[in-house]
Amino acid sequence: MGSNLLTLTFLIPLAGSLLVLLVPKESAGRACRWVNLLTSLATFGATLAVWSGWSKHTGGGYALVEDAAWIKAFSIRYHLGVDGVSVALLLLTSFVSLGGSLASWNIEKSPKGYHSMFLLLLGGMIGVFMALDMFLFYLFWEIMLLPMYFLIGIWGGPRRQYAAIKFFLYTLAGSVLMLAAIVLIWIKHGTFQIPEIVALVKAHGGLFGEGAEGLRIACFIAFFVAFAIKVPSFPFHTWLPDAHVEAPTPISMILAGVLLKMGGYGLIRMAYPFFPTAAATLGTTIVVISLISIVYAAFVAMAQTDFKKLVAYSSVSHMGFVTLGLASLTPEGHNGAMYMMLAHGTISPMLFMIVGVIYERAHHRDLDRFGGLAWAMPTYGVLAAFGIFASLGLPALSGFIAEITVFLGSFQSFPRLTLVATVGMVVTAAYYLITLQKVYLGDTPAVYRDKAHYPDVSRRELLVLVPLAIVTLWMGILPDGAMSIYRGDLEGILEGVKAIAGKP
Amino acid sequence: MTALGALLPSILLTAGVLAVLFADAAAKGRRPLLLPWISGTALVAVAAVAVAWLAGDRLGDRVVLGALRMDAFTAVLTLFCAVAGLVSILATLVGDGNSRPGGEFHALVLCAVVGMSVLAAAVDMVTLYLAFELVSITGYVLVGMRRADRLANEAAMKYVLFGAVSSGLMVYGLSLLFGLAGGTSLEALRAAVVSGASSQPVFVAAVVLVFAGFAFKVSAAPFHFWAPDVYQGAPTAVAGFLSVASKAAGFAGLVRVVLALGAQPATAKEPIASFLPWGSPVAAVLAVAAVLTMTVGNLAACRQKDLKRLLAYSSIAHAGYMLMALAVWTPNAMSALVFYLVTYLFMNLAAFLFAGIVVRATGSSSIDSLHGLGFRNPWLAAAFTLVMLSLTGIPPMLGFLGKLVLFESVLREGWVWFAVIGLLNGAISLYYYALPLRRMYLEGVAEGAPPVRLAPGAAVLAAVLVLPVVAFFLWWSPLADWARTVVPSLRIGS
Amino acid sequence: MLTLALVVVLAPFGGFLLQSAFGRRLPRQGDWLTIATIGASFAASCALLAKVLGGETLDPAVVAGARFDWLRFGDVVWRVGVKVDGLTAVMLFVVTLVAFLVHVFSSAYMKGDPKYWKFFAWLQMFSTSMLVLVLADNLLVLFIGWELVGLCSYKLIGFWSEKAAPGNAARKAFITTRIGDLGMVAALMLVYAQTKSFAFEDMFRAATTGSLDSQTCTWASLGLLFAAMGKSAQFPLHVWLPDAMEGPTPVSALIHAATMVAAGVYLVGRCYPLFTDASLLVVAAVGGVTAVMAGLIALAQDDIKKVLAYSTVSQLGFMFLGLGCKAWHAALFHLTTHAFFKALMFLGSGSVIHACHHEQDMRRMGGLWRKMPITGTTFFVGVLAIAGFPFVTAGFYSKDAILAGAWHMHPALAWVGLGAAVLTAFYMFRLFAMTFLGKPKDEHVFEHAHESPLPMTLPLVVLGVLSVVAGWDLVGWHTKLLEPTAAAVTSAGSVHGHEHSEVVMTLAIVAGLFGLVAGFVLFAKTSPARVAALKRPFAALERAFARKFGFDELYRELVLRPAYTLAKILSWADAEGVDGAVNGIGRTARSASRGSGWADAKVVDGAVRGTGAAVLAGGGGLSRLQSGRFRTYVAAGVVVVATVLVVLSF
Amino acid sequence: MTGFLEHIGLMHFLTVGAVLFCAGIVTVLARRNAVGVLIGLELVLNAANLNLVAFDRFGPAPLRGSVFAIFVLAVAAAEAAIALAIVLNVFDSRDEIDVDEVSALKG
Repeated sequence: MGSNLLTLTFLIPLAGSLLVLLVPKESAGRACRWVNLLTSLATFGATLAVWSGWSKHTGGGYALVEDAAWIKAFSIRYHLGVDGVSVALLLLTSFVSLGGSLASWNIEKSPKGYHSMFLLLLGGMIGVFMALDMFLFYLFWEIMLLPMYFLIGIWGGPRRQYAAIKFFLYTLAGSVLMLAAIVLIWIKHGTFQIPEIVALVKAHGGLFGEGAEGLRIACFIAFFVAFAIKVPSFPFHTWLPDAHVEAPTPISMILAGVLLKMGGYGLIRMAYPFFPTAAATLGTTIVVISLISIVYAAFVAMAQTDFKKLVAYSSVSHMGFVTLGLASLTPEGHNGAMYMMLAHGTISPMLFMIVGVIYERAHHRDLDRFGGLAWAMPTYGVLAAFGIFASLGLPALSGFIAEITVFLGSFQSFPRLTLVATVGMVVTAAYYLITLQKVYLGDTPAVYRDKAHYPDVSRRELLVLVPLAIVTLWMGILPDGAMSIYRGDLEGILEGVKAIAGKP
Repeated sequence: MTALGALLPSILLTAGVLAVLFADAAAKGRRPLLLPWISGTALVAVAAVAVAWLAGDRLGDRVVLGALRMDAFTAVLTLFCAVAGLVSILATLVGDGNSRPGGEFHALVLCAVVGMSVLAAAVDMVTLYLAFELVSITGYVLVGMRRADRLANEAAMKYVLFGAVSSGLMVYGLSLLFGLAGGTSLEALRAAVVSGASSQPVFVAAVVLVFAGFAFKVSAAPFHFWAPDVYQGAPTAVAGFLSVASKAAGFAGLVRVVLALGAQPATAKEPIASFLPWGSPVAAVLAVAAVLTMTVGNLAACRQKDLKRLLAYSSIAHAGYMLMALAVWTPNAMSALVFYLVTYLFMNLAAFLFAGIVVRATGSSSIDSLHGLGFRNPWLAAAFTLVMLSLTGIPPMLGFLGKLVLFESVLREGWVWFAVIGLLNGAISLYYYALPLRRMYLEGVAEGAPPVRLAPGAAVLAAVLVLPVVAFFLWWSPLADWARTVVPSLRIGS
Repeated sequence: MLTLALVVVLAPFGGFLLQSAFGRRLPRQGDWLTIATIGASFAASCALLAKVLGGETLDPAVVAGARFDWLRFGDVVWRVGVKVDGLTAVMLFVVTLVAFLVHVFSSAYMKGDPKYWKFFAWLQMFSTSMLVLVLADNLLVLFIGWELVGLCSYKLIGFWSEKAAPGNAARKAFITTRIGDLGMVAALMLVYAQTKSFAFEDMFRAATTGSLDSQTCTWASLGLLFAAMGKSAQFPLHVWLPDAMEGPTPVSALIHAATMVAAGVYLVGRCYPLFTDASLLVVAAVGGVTAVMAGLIALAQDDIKKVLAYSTVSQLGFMFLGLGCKAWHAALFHLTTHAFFKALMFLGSGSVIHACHHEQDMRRMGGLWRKMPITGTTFFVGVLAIAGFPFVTAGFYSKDAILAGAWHMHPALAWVGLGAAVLTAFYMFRLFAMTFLGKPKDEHVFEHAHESPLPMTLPLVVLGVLSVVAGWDLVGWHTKLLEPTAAAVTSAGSVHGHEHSEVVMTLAIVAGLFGLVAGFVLFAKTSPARVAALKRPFAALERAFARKFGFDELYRELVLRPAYTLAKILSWADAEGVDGAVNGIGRTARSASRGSGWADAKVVDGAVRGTGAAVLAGGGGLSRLQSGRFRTYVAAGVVVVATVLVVLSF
Repeated sequence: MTGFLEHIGLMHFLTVGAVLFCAGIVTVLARRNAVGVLIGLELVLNAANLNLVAFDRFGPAPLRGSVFAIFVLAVAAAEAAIALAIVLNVFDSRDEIDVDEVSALKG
């Protein structure tokens, strides 16, 4: 189609990342911030252009496709394209990164390195959502790891090295399994292109021919593990609390807002469509894993004393809904899972920013040492309450829509198991309200009263928090707006999977 | 391809050796600057000859003088060893240890390259053994070069004793094979194996003993013990040379022998997901050795505190990956092995070069000496990071492509579990490759730490080595296609 | 019709937005603005009432614009709309009236509070969410209103959350109702799985035509009941209501008398077709038990607001009893009348507390009638109404209808009802006597007391009149409003409208009078000393009642403590466990290789705790082999070669 | 028993070779002195030579085995020289060449 808008979209951040390095040393601090902000803005603009380009694209399949041979020996192609699902996630990525770049305004420690890594990360993330060649997808997936390692490792908290290497190792081990599966598919079918493979699956009712159900399940598990680490689901989640607690606030925002969604996106785009029969057979196991993630993580969150760790565990709990929704193979389930990704993608950055605001002032995150902040910093109190109730799943906010749709969807396939998940709602309400009361209500210790050290939210912080709040509210009251972007394509994918998986 | 043509590289190198020795003698004690130039030109000439062989198709895959098989494989490896020798000499100039070594150093390096190119071409047991020993002996002396250094002496002693014992085992194995084959040429051996010689029990013993020799050379488990001590004791540039050139020559010899011993390729019986590929005893031994080497290399490396020992274990681990290709032993796997060797050349030499520079700058080879390098010399640190990540196999660096080609060939044979073990080993290796990263970046920089200066020569050499590690990714397909041309010349599977 | 309904909802919502945005800066902190908006909403609901009385109803399917597509999934469309029928009209009228009166009352009661404007903002939001709940035409929007009402009650109960007690009470309320809401979610899922729609008419059509099998209906209805029990503080989930009295009194009046707690009854009433006989029995049982239990507990309370709170729980038990006995019309009728006189009494108690300088303990009041005549008289009317003083008060008619229904269903249930009625009359009169009659017990409180200003007494008078008039079917509102919805809602004509069985009526009159007289005799006439003597034999019982049958302690032991310990264990397990499992293997392997003296703390710290530790342990074992001694190297090599030889030769 | 010694065949040479080989390996492992190890090594190499010459004598190939043996001898000599030189170096710097003592490099 000739338009290379997609290449432009992911090149802007990469170019920005290089540009930041060229900024003269002495004025490094201020200049990098502006370059970062402008590049993030440009990227946001580009994603909007992609959105409009996509909406004008009629006919099925992917829009704004760019396809050129790249490595002939392995029939790898430079193949980019977007459909509803990718557009929604691209918008989320650039929106959250815009907030992130604003939040990283006063990073003092070698700002040039920070902002260039930040933009490299942004470029990697955007690339992942638009790659249609599995090799290219894997490439972007890995490119994104390196800056994340440095961002957590250099600018993080006290135990940052441990958290950084743990993050890198977990994701790399997962992605190595995925690589094996990708290469196996290439060997058996000679192509890396996602659309072609999906067509193959549709034609032959499954990859690897007749007798290879064992291999299909093995490959599905390889894909699932790689993405479950990213989601993160229960057994593979232990890296998230460490990574979040040690990462600086803006990086936590992006880690929670976008990186976790790549797991979900991978499941939607590759794991389920490639191995529908395996997904059906493993359905119950995946649902059990999701249930454990939801309820287990909620209980663990209740016992946390570090505010950020609590929000991290609540992320694990909320992302459990994504795998639950996908495993149900129902329209409501899939739409709900995707909606939870968008909802959680806006609410969790807001929560992490809220934790960041108080951490910047109090330099500690111990829940028991806070108290009555709502009276000391009124606007901050209101925003924090809004964020907490949004994450709680209060109606008229996006969290509720996502949870209800996932429940309705998964109830149709796994009635009894879904009832167990509803317990998670109560436990979530419990630990969030306990936190709200410990930190924001009750009497205000003297230390938090003096305005000099504890000013209310600054204009910059508001500029990050308010747009996120508005989106959460808009997605809560008029969900069809956000859902219409990805609904068509998502249900197309689901039909394909169900047709072969033989689900009723 | 006349006999003289075939021996051209050896002749050039020998001439180089003589020239170097004369120049050194004539200079009467003053180390003339001329020496590196002489050895350099000799090596470049050999490289040119090898490229000429590759470019034109004058090789003709004929056996010359009954002992040397002139084919693309030999040409590639001669080129490989010549480049490795050249880089090692240059690395010594900038690295730690005696930066302006005497004539013997250059002579020995040139002799080693002769041995390697002959070993790559050897299709006769005698030539094979002679070349093998030539490479080993020059190696022993190179390691023990600095007579005053206690550690170098100890390293050399261990190296010579361990090497001698292993080559003893090998030659005993070869003698048994000679008995079976009735002749010293590998062709005769192949004929004997095809006609059922492999069923006799003594054949298995012979094979294992021969592999012991080669296992020592490529530092595969269980004969890898010498590597960490020797690499730590030896000057870094020499360690680099050993880890790349002698290992490549070892693999070349191993390919020739496996060609003869494992007559029928070790295709797995049932097509998919077979775990133990007991195609033939040869494949079995290689497969077990590969997994053992990989795991030993990776596990032990995680606990290292010395940079050179870490690189030693990493080269052991990489030997394990290469052994995987040998164990699968299909034409595709052979070209994957050659491709992996090339990527391994650039990565490892760069890694040892940086190690040498750091040891020279900070005086100690422990990883802690890298503290805050990221802030003291950003470019060096960045290059070092890229090489480390390439060794782990992170895209878009060259190491990833090597691994991809390698595992693709393994998966193609359906050895899924074998490939998964290899891939997971690769992932674990991130832990110890990230150790230097941690010291350089994650711990911030102590105040007043002196910036690390980089000599201009070292910078150029580093750039030459690092550039391909990153840039090759863009012109990757020509390299992949070229690797595939090497295979037919090996006449495998005939 | 549609515009009126929209005005009813959007007026307070607009008020909320304006008040929360500009409230602080408006003159008198914007209380007039909020009173105006709730007034407009009240006027609109009166107009609606008139229209409905005139026979018009707003059926979303028919009226254009009354419904719009909210969400689509594949071929399923979620439609959201507004529905007005007899039941809605009544509820709208009650909610807006009480809300309006509470707004007026609070303008005086809350004067001087630092967050005065914030109080009115949340009152407005509360009214909006209650109206959304009532006007919803499908279960999902009802659930949304339901949860928003929960949020506003959290905010209002926890209005003075600088102090710990209100904060805890608010949290307790929200979480207990949230537990109840699980039932609602379960019901939603059950129904949606079959009908793929939430609209009431689709659900009821499926229920009646049998496409929803009776088993699902029973479970769904029990889920709805569970949610209603949470919101209306019925028996097992009632623990949060007494604590909710921490909130300001107008809040208790609005939320815990008329609106929020009534939402549970409204839910069961609205979704009546879903209820099968089995689930109706459960409703009746829960209602009956709660009525009696709450009555007993109210008997032993000394805080004026706690008594009223328990009396509300008891009266709601009554309504559930009515619903359970298929006396749908009676229950809803009682709901409306109860709203009036309970709101009256709460506001009355508010004016008393306000007068006695925020003193809530009845034992220190007494003889206030002389000092506060208007509050006193209106309060007395309320007491008579709730006790069901025959023929005059509305309470009599509605309670009698329920008892009739119960009698018709099963005499035992009627006797339970009568017992509760006696208790109600008895403790209400006890409350009245201790506060308004007899000698003042505390001089300081007494001479400080004074009649409340007009904005506080006016609502009392209005409610007083209503709690009398509401019973007389003045404008035939029973017949016009409740009957048609009753017929539409209940399936087989099991509901017998208004017929009186003489026996029940007499029994009800006797019960009511007996309670009042006993209360009068015991508390107004006899001296406190004799009363104490009389009570001594029941001391143990009284203590049990006072501690609410120990439910709070029960829950703390059964639910809260295990939850926290489980959380602690899981959190430890997560930090240690999932990492620790692998880490454990690492530790055991490492201790195995203790010989090499290798494991120094620094290396362990530096390592990646999980997989890393195991890897290191492996490395540790290997490093012992790398001992630097030449002979170990060769020995290892030779040993391996030997073993391979042996293995391969077999 | 006499039959065994009647006519000395290939097997006899091979058994002697094998015995020599095992003796060599044992010496390498047992000796703590570096020179002792080298002696053991010579035994191993000579065992190989014995095999080669034996096969040459009884095998069809014309004298190839002996040529191989001569080369092995030459290499063995070179190797021994280099080894002794290195051991000498170690002796200079440590005053002892006990194989187990020389273990500074480890871990």
